[in-house]
Amino acid sequence: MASIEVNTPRQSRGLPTVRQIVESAFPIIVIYVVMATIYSVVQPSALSLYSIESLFNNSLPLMLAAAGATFVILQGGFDLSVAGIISLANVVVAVAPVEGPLGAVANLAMVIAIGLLVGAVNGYVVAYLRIQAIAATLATMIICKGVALLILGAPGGYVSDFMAYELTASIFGAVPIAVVIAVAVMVFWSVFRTTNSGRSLLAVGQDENAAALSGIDVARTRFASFLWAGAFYGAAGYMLAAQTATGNPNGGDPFLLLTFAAVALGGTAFGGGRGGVTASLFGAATLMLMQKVLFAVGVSSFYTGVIQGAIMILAVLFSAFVQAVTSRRNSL
Amino acid sequence: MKLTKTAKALALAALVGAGTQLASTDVASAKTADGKWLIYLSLSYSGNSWQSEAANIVKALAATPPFKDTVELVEVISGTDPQAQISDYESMIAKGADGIVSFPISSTALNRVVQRGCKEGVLFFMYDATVTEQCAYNISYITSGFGENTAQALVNALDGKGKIFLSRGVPGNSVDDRHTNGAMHIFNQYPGIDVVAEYYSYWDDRTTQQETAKALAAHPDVDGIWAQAGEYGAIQALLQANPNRLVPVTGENSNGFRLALANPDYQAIGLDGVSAGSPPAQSGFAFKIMMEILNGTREPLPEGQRNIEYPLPWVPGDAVKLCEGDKFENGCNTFPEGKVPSSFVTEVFNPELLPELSLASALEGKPTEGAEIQPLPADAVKAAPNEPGINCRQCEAPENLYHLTKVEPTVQP
Amino acid sequence: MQNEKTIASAVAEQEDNRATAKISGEFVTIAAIFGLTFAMILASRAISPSFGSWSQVETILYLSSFLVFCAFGQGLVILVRGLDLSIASVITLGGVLTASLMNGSNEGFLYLVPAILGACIVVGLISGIGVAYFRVPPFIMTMAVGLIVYSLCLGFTRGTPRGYPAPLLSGFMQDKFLGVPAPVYLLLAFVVFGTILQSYSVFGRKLNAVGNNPLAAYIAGLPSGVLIVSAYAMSALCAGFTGMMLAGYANGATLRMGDSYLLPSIAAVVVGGSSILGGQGNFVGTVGGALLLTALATILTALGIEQGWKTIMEGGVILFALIALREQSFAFLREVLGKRG
Amino acid sequence: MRARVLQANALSKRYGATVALSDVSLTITQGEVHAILGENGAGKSTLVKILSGVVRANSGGMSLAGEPYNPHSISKARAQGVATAFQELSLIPNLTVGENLLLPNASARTFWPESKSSILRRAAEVLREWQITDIAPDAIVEDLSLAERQRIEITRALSHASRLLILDEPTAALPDPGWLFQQIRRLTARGVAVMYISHRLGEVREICERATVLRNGKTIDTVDLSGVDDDGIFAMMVGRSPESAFAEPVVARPDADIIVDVRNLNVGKVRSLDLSLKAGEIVGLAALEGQGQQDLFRALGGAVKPSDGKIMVGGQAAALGSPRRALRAGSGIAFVPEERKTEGIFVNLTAASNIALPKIGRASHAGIVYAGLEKKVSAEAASKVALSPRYLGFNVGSLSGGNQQKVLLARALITGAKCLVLFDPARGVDVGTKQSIYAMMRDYVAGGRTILFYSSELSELVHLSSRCLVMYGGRIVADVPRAELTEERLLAAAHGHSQEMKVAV
Repeated sequence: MASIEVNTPRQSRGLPTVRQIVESAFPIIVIYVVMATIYSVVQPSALSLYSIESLFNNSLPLMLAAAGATFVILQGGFDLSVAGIISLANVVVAVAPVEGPLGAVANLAMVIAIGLLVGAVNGYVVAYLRIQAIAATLATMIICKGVALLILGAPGGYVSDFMAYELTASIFGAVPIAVVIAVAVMVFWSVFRTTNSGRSLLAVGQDENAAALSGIDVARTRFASFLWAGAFYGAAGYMLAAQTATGNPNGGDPFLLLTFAAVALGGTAFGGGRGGVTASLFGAATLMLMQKVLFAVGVSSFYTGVIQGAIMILAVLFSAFVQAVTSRRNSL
Repeated sequence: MKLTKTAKALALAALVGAGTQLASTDVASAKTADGKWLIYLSLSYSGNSWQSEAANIVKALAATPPFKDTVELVEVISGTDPQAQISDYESMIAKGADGIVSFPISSTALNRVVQRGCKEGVLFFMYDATVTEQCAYNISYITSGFGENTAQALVNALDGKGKIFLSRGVPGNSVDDRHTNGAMHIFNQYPGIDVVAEYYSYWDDRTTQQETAKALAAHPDVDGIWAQAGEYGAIQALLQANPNRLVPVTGENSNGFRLALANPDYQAIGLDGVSAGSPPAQSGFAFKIMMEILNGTREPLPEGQRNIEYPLPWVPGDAVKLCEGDKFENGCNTFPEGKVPSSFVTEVFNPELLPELSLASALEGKPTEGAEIQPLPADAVKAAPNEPGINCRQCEAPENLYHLTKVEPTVQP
Repeated sequence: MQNEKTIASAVAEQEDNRATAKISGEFVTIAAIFGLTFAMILASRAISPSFGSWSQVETILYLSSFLVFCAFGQGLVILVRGLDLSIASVITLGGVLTASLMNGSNEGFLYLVPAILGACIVVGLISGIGVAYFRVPPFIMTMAVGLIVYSLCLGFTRGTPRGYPAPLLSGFMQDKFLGVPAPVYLLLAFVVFGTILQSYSVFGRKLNAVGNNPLAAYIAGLPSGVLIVSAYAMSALCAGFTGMMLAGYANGATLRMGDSYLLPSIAAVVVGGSSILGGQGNFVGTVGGALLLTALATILTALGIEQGWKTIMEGGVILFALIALREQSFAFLREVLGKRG
Repeated sequence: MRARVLQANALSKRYGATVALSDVSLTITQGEVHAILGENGAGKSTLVKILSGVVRANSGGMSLAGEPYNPHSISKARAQGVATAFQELSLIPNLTVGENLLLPNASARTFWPESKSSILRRAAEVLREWQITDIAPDAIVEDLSLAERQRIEITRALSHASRLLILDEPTAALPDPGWLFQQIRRLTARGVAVMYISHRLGEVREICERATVLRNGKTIDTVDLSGVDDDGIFAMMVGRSPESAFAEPVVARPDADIIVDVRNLNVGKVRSLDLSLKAGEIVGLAALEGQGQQDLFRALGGAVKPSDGKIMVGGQAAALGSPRRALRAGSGIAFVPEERKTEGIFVNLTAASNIALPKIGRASHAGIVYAGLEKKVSAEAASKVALSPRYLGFNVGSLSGGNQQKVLLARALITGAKCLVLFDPARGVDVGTKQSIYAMMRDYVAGGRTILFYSSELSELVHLSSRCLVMYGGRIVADVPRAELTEERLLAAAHGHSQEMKVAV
């Protein structure tokens, strides 16, 4: 007989295993908390409800975009269309605002439909025609930007008052809606990852071949990941419109690299298989918080970029360090 | 700094000890603890001559007495992401800024935070680019008719007919949109004018050169180029394609362009045109108005009337005059080659509004030796017309929006 | 016995076909890119009578040379399973240093060129070391390094790049030789050099191996780390060279001169048939991709339609090219070729 | 005559210009265990892929229990009762055993996911049904040994196979097929048919009744195994009669130089290990799965850093931090790892480039590699492993597994190292290739060099080794000289028993 490594079924409930902690968003949460602490010490007014509200309102579009991109990156793909879809969703909301709470829902439905449509094109081209994702989504990004320019030639338009004011406010005057949305996305992810679709997503990213031989429909899983991504990008464009109260045909451009930086900061591996949406949300929040911290500590001139770049590298090294330390303990 | 050491210690103690709500006590009230105004200079994109000159002018003024002792100026560069500038505005408001003089990245996205800042008593002075939020002051040349005036000048130079290129700015940008609309308003009146290519040059010399080269591949027989900033690149592309032929070019205020306009060799092979467009001096003007309001020597304008027009510089080829010294003196408006880079935007001075400045101010942000801040002339402030999407939101543009101010049509359609 | 012999030779023949089919597949893809580019240039005659002319081809070759230079480096990094997002900043660095250090004089040209390119290589070394030895994902590492380099350029120039490249350099960019712009000859030389380096040199062979299977390369005793670092260094060198050429072309530097090359450099590599996952690629294909993108941009510039539609067409043509150039689209063709052979 | 379960008629499959399968027909009846025999590249894998729904045949038809059978996907095949345990294991490393067993629908509900405990309960039932007691359903697959993973792979197929079970090299990583055979018998008792693919004729004879032999993508014949001897089968598979697989073993002269000397090595599971390899000997290593043999081989090859110990190569102390250093240490150690695909070959390079890589300098002038020169450089090494020169210009990815292995060995030879460290060099390759590999090994040590090799096949160790070491629990527990080498002796030692113990297989 073979050697017996696992003699008794391990206890799976109770405390999370070291592996679970490492694979979770733990390192990036630590980084986030450290930065938040520094920030609130240097600038105590950061703890006021208004500051928190504005910080999260400002961060939410990037957080949603990063959440969406995570779905694609987890299965081993890449999606540049994020910039195009956000711009497109942003201008659509600003050109066709519908008043009232129901109007806000109608607008949301519109942008999510747009995101799904573009996502479906991406998914079809990448999963079924087997075009390299980075190139295919570059093309769809360019097309989306063109459509956005046709819809709105220059920044302008306006969004409904409900979106502009209610969606950026706080519930019961205590919890910013942006935070509620972010938490809802985390809850959604924690459920989704245990569904068959969620497992398939991670499995395809881990080992495409093995997943296929296990009976997982790889192409459909890929396709679905682009749909999820598109929907989240649409929502990101929607929240961008709510926050800025206008449309901008170039509104999505800054999101292109920042989204992937956020995902990478969260520790999700490019190439797939490891990581998660929660980590990406914190990655995005960290990037936006960094802007605040840099301002607060007075690094704000020509050399801001030096510090930003250094922090990004250090954050990734820190995550790797945590992983190395904990996995060493794990193997003993 | 607004927040003194004691305040910080207190804040820390409150944070650590009680860990409870610390109301934002440090809102804008008056001057900073050491008796200075806390002014932020907020840039979005930095990295071309125009932006750094505009910033340097403000820095030079802030270092000129008496501002030297009454102003604490902090420069913040946010980058091209509106979210970052929003975040930085928020931080400035939280730090208790008295005023923010800024180049806004977006005419619309910043409105909300600007509005909030106004409520906290912060003065917002936007230069060159504008915001549509009515509580902010917009000091800009945009409404002064760059597009239509240069277009008419080009039409005049072409005698009302010919193939032209439009070298535009950034797609989806409201300033580019305004300039182009003005220009097209003129071009459309002349059936003889044929816009054969239209491309975006991102207000950058090198991009203009490449894009113009591409357009020239299709239309080597072009008769004229209407350009926004980056115009010097268009001339280089023309020379590259054919060193023996130039065509009329209108553009903005780079020193290289003005030197080219005055170059007899170039004139001989067909160059003609006018240099107009965005002057970096707007930033200094904005800063001085803001300081006068803060110091109480000038009445704040009522909301809705805070759009101030900066006069459009206008230098046709025959009006180019080289400066001997480091200032615009005796009507000169261009620096000799070698003194400044060709991309240097010459409109950094204004003898009436900004007599304090010299070349060192624009290039390095240094105050001029012996200069003191002079009060603005009484008639300095000229209201700008409403332009929806530029400096107001739901408003009507005047009917004569595109009327010509600098040039008369010499040919009829 | 007779029967067995036929089987054996049949097997041999099958396998021979397999190998030749593979080669012809790559060849067909590359030929198709050039064919598509050529067809597009011919078709553009409908837009303007000056199109389809030699002078248009000249312009496309001239303008594409910048993209070809930096796409070569990008291709090497992609070959070793990386991605270089710092090239925009390094192009700027090369341009800014060229303008400010040469300062419009030919003096010291011969040592300034290596010094400037050396500075760019240092940037690449840093990226490469971060990726190869500290295991920072290439995406983050190169993006962060790009941010840092850009920021340093900004600080170094205080926002205003000064100076001019040496007249030798700007003169070269203006020169014509036998009626053809001198940089076109440089482009041709570079393509030959790049192809040899990537596909036929010892260095290229080792890079291919590392990109193909990093673990196997390690086990086989290749210095993977050194090779990966050198790919990033080459990329930075190429980007710096691009910046230098651009400064010569524009007779000066701007701080955003590299921005418009980042995504196209990746697109050129991928459209050219290389795998973004590394280990497979051919520089001639990349050159085809760069020419395709430049020709497309040239044609769109001259097209009198709204910018929105132009943008949509740009994306549409890229998507079409990707779908048309994928291997499966040639399956039929190859089958025919295979049967004949 | 029992009822037919699977009937395949004239199946053909082409990949581009390559014909992988042409005109293959076979019939499998209820409750039968049917072997598929053939060399590498004979078309077995393609047949498996067609039957399990991974690829579809270009022509030909299949029927399953009388119904037309033409699955588009693994799931469709499973739905019709056909399940496969693949040779390249198809488990997702970072999921639990339970989740893997139940994939693709680990959660039984569509909208709201099933709780983890409920999934584990269902998985535990599956494990219990197929008599796996030593693997916990919530263990993560990547923590399992290769043998354990193989059993999970097989269990998953068992649980889905209601008509036909396909086992592709199921014992490649299983040291003991006892459990597997027991499960196969339980399954066939229910009338399920089993298709069994293995290189190990002994096993095939034990469990199978009939065998279909494939050669060059064609069916040669279906035979009753009791009616043919091994030589007959070999002749059908290879198309010629066999030579003796094992020639006279080599033994080192007692006064031969010591090439590699290892003292007090600690690495991974290896505990204070001493080892010396002399010129002219082939040293075998026997061990059960997971006794530290991987760690030992990887340390010698430089792929992992030892935590402690001293290694002398060719009389010089060597710090083997990396494979590069191992190759350069003293007279050099060349390592051929077990994972051919992930650690060995470069699929996009030609065979010649793969082989010549360590000596690429010799195939180039002034930094430029010449294809002709490269072929010339690699040809000598290729001939030593009997790799046909025809293949040198082919991309390695398009070669069969056996030829890929030859390429790898040729690359190790070309380094000029005086010591080869081979981990299971003949695993999963066909008889012809095995012979070439054995011949190469003998030839190699005859030139005053040395080989350390591990094998999962005891017969290989017995016939090839000059002496054989046995590892257990990270230590070498026996050094069996040539004269005493028997499979029983090795097996006993490998279990940590003294040599008198009887071991039931």
